[in-house]
Amino acid sequence: MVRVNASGLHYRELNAIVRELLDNGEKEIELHDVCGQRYIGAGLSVKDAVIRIYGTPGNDLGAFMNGGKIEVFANSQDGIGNTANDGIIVVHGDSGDIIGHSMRGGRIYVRGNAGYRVGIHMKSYGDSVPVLVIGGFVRDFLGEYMAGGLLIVLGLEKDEEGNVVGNFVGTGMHGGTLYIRGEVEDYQLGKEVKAEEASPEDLVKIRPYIDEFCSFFGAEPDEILSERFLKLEPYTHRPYGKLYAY
Amino acid sequence: MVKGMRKKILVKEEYCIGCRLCEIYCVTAHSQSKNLIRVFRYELGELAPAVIVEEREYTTFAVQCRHCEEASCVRACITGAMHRDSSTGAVYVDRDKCVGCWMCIMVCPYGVIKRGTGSNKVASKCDLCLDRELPACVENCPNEALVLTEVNE
Amino acid sequence: MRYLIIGTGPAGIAAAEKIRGLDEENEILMLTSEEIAGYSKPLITYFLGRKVNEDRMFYRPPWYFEERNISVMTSTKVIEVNPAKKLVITESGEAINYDRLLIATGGLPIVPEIEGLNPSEMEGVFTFTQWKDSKDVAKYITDNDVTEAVVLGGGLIGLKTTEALLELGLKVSIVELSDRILSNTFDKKASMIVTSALQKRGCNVYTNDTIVQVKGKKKITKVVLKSGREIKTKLLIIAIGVKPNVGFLKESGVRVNRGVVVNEHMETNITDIFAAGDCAEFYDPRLGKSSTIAIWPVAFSEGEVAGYNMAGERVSYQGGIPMNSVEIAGVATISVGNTSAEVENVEILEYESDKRSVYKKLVIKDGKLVGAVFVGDIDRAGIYTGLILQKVDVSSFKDDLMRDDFGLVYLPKEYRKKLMEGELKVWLE
Amino acid sequence: MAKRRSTADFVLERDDYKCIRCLACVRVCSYGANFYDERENMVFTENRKCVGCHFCEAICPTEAIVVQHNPLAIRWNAHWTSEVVTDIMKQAETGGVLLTSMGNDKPYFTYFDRMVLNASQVTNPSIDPLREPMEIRTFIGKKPLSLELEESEGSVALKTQIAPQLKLEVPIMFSAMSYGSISLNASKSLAKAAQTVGTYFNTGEGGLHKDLKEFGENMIVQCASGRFGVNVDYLNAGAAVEIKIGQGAKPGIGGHLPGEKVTEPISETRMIPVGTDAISPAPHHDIYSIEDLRQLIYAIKEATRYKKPVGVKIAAVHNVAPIASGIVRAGADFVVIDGIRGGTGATPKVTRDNVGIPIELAIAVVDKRLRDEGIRHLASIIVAGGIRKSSDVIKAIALGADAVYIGTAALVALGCHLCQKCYMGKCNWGIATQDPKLVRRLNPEIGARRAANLLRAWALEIKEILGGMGINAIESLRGNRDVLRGVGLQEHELEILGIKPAGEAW
Amino acid sequence: MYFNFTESPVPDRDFRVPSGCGVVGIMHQRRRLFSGETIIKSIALMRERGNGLGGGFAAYGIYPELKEYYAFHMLYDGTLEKKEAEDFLRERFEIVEDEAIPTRRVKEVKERHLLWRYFLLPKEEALIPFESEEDLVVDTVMHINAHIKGAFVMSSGKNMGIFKGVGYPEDIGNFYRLDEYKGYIWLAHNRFPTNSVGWWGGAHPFGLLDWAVVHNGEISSYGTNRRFLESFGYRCTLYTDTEVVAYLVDLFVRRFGYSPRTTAKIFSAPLWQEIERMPSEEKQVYTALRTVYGGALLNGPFAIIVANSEMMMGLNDRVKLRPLVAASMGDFLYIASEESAIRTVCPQPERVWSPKAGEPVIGELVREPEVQKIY
Repeated sequence: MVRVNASGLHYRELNAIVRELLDNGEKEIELHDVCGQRYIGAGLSVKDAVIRIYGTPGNDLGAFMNGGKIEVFANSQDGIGNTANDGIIVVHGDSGDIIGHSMRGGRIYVRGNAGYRVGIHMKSYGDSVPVLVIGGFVRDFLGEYMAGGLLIVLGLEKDEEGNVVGNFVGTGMHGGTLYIRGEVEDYQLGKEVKAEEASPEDLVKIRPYIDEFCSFFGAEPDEILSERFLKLEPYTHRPYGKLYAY
Repeated sequence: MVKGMRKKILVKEEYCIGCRLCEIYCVTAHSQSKNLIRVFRYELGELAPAVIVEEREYTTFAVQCRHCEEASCVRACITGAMHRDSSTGAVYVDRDKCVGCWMCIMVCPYGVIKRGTGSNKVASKCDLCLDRELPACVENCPNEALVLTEVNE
Repeated sequence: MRYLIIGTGPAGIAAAEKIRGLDEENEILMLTSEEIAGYSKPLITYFLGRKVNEDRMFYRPPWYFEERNISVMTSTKVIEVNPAKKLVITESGEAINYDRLLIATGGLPIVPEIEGLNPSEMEGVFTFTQWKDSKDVAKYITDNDVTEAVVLGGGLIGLKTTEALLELGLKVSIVELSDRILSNTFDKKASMIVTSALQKRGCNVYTNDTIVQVKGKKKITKVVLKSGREIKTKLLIIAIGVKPNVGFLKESGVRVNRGVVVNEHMETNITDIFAAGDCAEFYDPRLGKSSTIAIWPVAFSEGEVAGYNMAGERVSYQGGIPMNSVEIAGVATISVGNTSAEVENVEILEYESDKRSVYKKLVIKDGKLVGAVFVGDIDRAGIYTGLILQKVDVSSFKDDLMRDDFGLVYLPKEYRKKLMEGELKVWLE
Repeated sequence: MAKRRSTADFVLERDDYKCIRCLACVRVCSYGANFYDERENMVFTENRKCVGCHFCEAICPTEAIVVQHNPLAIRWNAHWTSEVVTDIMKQAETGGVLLTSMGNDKPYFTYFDRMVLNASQVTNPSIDPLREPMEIRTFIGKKPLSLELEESEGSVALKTQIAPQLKLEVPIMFSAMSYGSISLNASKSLAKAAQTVGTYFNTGEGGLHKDLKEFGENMIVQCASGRFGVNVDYLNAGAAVEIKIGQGAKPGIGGHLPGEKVTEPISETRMIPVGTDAISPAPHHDIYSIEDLRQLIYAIKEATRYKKPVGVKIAAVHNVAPIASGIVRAGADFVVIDGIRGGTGATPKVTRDNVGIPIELAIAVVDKRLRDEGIRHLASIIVAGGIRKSSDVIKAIALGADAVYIGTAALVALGCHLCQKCYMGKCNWGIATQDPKLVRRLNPEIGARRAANLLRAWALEIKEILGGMGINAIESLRGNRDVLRGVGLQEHELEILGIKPAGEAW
Repeated sequence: MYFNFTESPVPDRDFRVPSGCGVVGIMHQRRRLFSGETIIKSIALMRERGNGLGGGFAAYGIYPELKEYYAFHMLYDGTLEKKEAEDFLRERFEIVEDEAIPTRRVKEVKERHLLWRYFLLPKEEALIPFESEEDLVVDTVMHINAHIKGAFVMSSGKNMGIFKGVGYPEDIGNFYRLDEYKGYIWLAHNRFPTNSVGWWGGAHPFGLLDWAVVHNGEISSYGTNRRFLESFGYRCTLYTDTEVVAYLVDLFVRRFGYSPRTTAKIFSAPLWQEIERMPSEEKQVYTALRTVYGGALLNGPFAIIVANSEMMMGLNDRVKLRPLVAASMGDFLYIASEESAIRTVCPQPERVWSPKAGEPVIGELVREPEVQKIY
């Protein structure tokens, strides 16, 4: 295990240090006094590496990540896991906007709340199915353009109006599945999605991720699963098939 | 066994577009007039292409005599009509010698020897158009799915 | 060093060609008991039928041997081989030494025991395996105004001879012991098509029958069949098959079963003595049995293998299969491999078109094609031969095999690719 | 009669004397326009199905076929053109957005054709490019303003670290065309040509097919809003990364590859399931502002360890100059500007025909703006959008570009006849299609040879012109607007282009 | 900046005049002063290379008593312009001395201008916005030449001066009474402009600070070079391709501190194929130089002689399209368009050679006890 004091380091310096450590075979890195440094763990591909971050990391944490684990012991900012392919990001706090953008694999767990466009254009391919679990509430455009993967909002905390999600949930969605624990009004949904109550089989499907969430943040899986979950899926994989004149 | 360079037509089946132009150019090259339109109008009955175009769904390719190094047809020929030309390395059929026993058809694993049509009922096959710079099928293949190569033996 | 080859048939010539291709230096000497070397035996029926003139009889032209520095001694019959001294003794008492010897003496016609028949004494009775036979028959027909003939044996030679006699305008009767003509290679349907084509041309075909008696004093006048039928004839051709011509090896120590037993390199049990063609019996180590397949391509291939090995290049023979192509009474036919349905566990695919007189049959065993018959439409038959020889598993495209447009495009891509790139070697490896 | 049959755009004429009934035309038409009547033993054409791609004409062995415009498709009218009327009919029928393909075909001014080049006469010698050195090698990437050198007795050492560069043997690259919008054989053709000539091709936003990996050293990988096939391996697979913000044929809008075109291999490269729509959002949803662009640029630089130039492609729009300036200041190593004539596999016609500005003006203003701001060296300028010939390349470079991208011209080299029906996926030439029957029509060996030939020919012509100007290195042409003169341009246009009218001396 | 050609006061200043020429440079590498007669004789031999539309000289070491001050040689259309320029000069400099440039009446030279020289000392307060004194001078020259109509700075260096005008150079030399000056470096130029009108300011040498350039040929890359210089704050106002050479030399040698040799390698960059053959480190340097300074590559045919108080350098283009001959005799270094121009003043030089394309001939002052350097 190597500790790095990030205080006063520019992100290029910090990330260069992290990369060098990883290149030299280091598997466990602790970054202390992080404050705003961007792109930590960008392109991380070492499957068994762990980066623990103390302090608030900058945007695009774990962008293009392809393996390994990043754990943030604070809030995180925008764009975590941007276009990630694999790996795990765990945030012991809130997160910002567009987290998990275009993610194609890997898992992101946020204990608290997240911002706008969470999981936008998430997609899946073959065996790789991205999973994004938010403990609290999220803002508008959850799962916009979503093309694959699994997005779970637990609603352990509710927003100012008492909602767990904002408006335009799943607008343009054409793949993947959204699970929301709590109530969602019709007007909150995008026109491309249909909502129904999650079946017991669905709950079995998401159970491992709830378990993992709880293992990080210390909640009780059964308690979480005891409440009603909504399942949102797109009507079609081809939302814009009839838009054009040939 | 002939040693040295031997011309060979490579068949790149992934690029054959199935237009069958090789057939008509083959026929024309072996016609009297050597003119496509005249062949179509006056000579077609007596001629058959020595190239065979096979088609199945989107896969198509043209195949003609491979002029095998160890040619089964030469082995099986009872008259010596089917022979390998020592200067070009190509396998020819001497139409005067052939008696039409079809032993060659029986053994050719490519199925590219035909029974002659019309009055000439002897074995008929690709002669590599050795009187031309390029075989007619190769020269006129619009997608270079047929390519003349030289193999060193 | 001298390579000595007894026999100038396809096996002998193929061997000589191969040797010369690999060894330009050493002497090659070929012996034949016949007066002429380099002619093609299968053409003797065509010669009789006047489809082929004397010039075109030569499979390899007379100057061919000289050009390749191959010596030929004609009218030289070998009567003994002495491996200890590496000598062969000819009928005239000449002793010819060799360093490597190839026995490619081919076959001798089988003459059955028939009452009243002593071929050497009775005129008008012929076997038909040499050019001389063909010339003799032709002369006999002319000299005696022969208009009708009987052919004993409905096999390949018999039918080809029949074809020639029909060409000459004779009325021919075929007598065949089994239930159908071409019984070795054809099933009933195929035989029927050929039979009816023959009948259409005025030919009589007597099956399940044989000749039990030959009548006539100096010249034959009549044959009596087992069924009691009597046929007047001035000409009887005996064409019931051949046997390996190996009598001269009795004292040599060369192992002979039916033919000279050879391994995959065409070697006999005695060093430097090889055998190939109709006189040889190939012991296939993979099958654990030996057989003689008396057909041209097999003889030629065996000759090549012998040639390779005699010249010092180690090449193995893959083993041949019976096959034949013959056009009888205007019907083209091809049969390849094991075509009988009687074998166990085989699957038969058939195609028949009365209108076109077309019949096709494929025999599949253990997922592999083992035999094929084509009558009337023989186009692209060789593709099937290839599949048989290469032992390709055809299960995946079995349903396509009988398609009208069946061709290479239906073969598995890998096999086709190898085939197109010329990687496959048929016959030899 | 509200519902009517559409009028044929083309008429196919077949000379029956020359037609030998080989039926090649019948076999090859993917639109099924040609057919054979066995009873009449004649070949006919259903003109309405003909898209004017000329494939049958090209394949006909006896030149029996001529494809012509239908001269009387609609009564002639300068305002209500045949195109306008046909479009209205289509929309009345379907209620949909009109789709089209390839670049803008409207008769907007082509400024390239209104600019003439200079040549040496007497006062300086022309150079014979066939025998004397003529250098057109070009480097793309960020350059320092000046170099720090360490000079000692007779030797010079470099202290400045030069940012990663792309080395172009000809200042022409193949612009982004995804596998999906074009066939794999088309991609392979361009990749191989780029390798042969020593330049680059661009994957477009379709991800990377495994067969193209071997061309990595000559490849620019694109990262677009859909992020299809984008992962860290992809970013590192090429020699440079291009972030696509916009495209000349469709500025400001996204796009999508319809699910039916997402076949097995396409799904593999795009990394999405077979049959689902591949939607490229209009914006990158992680870029809502210029500082977000900087964020993505540096995310990619971090992920590729600062080893590759990262560029940004935009469509040329009215405020292209300040945008380009912003992009350079955001850290891009090259800026790609795609003009209004830029091509595409599919775009709404209304966008293609009406949005954007001509590339010539865009080059001039961007180059000037970057120079005025003293940041021209920070990024190379690559221009695209309707570059048709070597003189366009020369003029673009003289106006200030470092290199050009060609797309349509490259496809024309591969056989494209600009029928503008790419979006139908039935391209007879095997270019804009995924139909295995059609894809095989483009033999990549031929394609590569032809595309490389085109570059070679243009390179020769560029050298010829440079030699005529008495210049033997392309550096001396770059931004050298003195070699350009305008013909028939208005004063303000000349001013924007930064050139004098023809007739004026130095 | 793109220029606005409608505003230019002098009609023939509007054009960049392509010209063919003859050049000579003579240097004594131990600063021995010699009279202008020598170079006049030398340049006069190459009369055929000019057409009487321009001739000029640069001389170093001519003002030893005033060598601390910037000597400005000015060309005025009239007294109004003179006043305007002087007002501007006074804002920035203390005018230590000024006088008319002495001339004599020569019938071949039709004088059109008021010729004046100043010896200037920069004012402290004027220096504040600039990085250096030199930058102040450069800016002043740029300003006068670009913005004060009818005024033109011919030279602006210390202890040196440029004398030029329309006419054959020997007449111009005579006109400026150069036989009365003594210097240790002399440059001369004989001009053959293809434009029918010659302009005094457009004649060579071209100068900035103590740089002087004479040039034979044409810089075909002028447009590119000009734009390159613009990004470093230089304003090309004369539309003579020679000025870019002066500015480029100023940029690389004075501002960047590159050696004359490296600068020459930027101007006449090695071909890519030569660079490919270099050892890797050298290759890296030259690749970088070409890549970064492509805009400074001088293209087209040229032979230039550039000098300052410390050195003189002759250079021609990469494929040697213009002539250049060098010779040395003791401490004298000669560079000229023709060997005969050297032989006429130095009949038996110790060494005569033609420099390779793109290879500079550099003569530097010898600082005792060092040995002289000729590359």
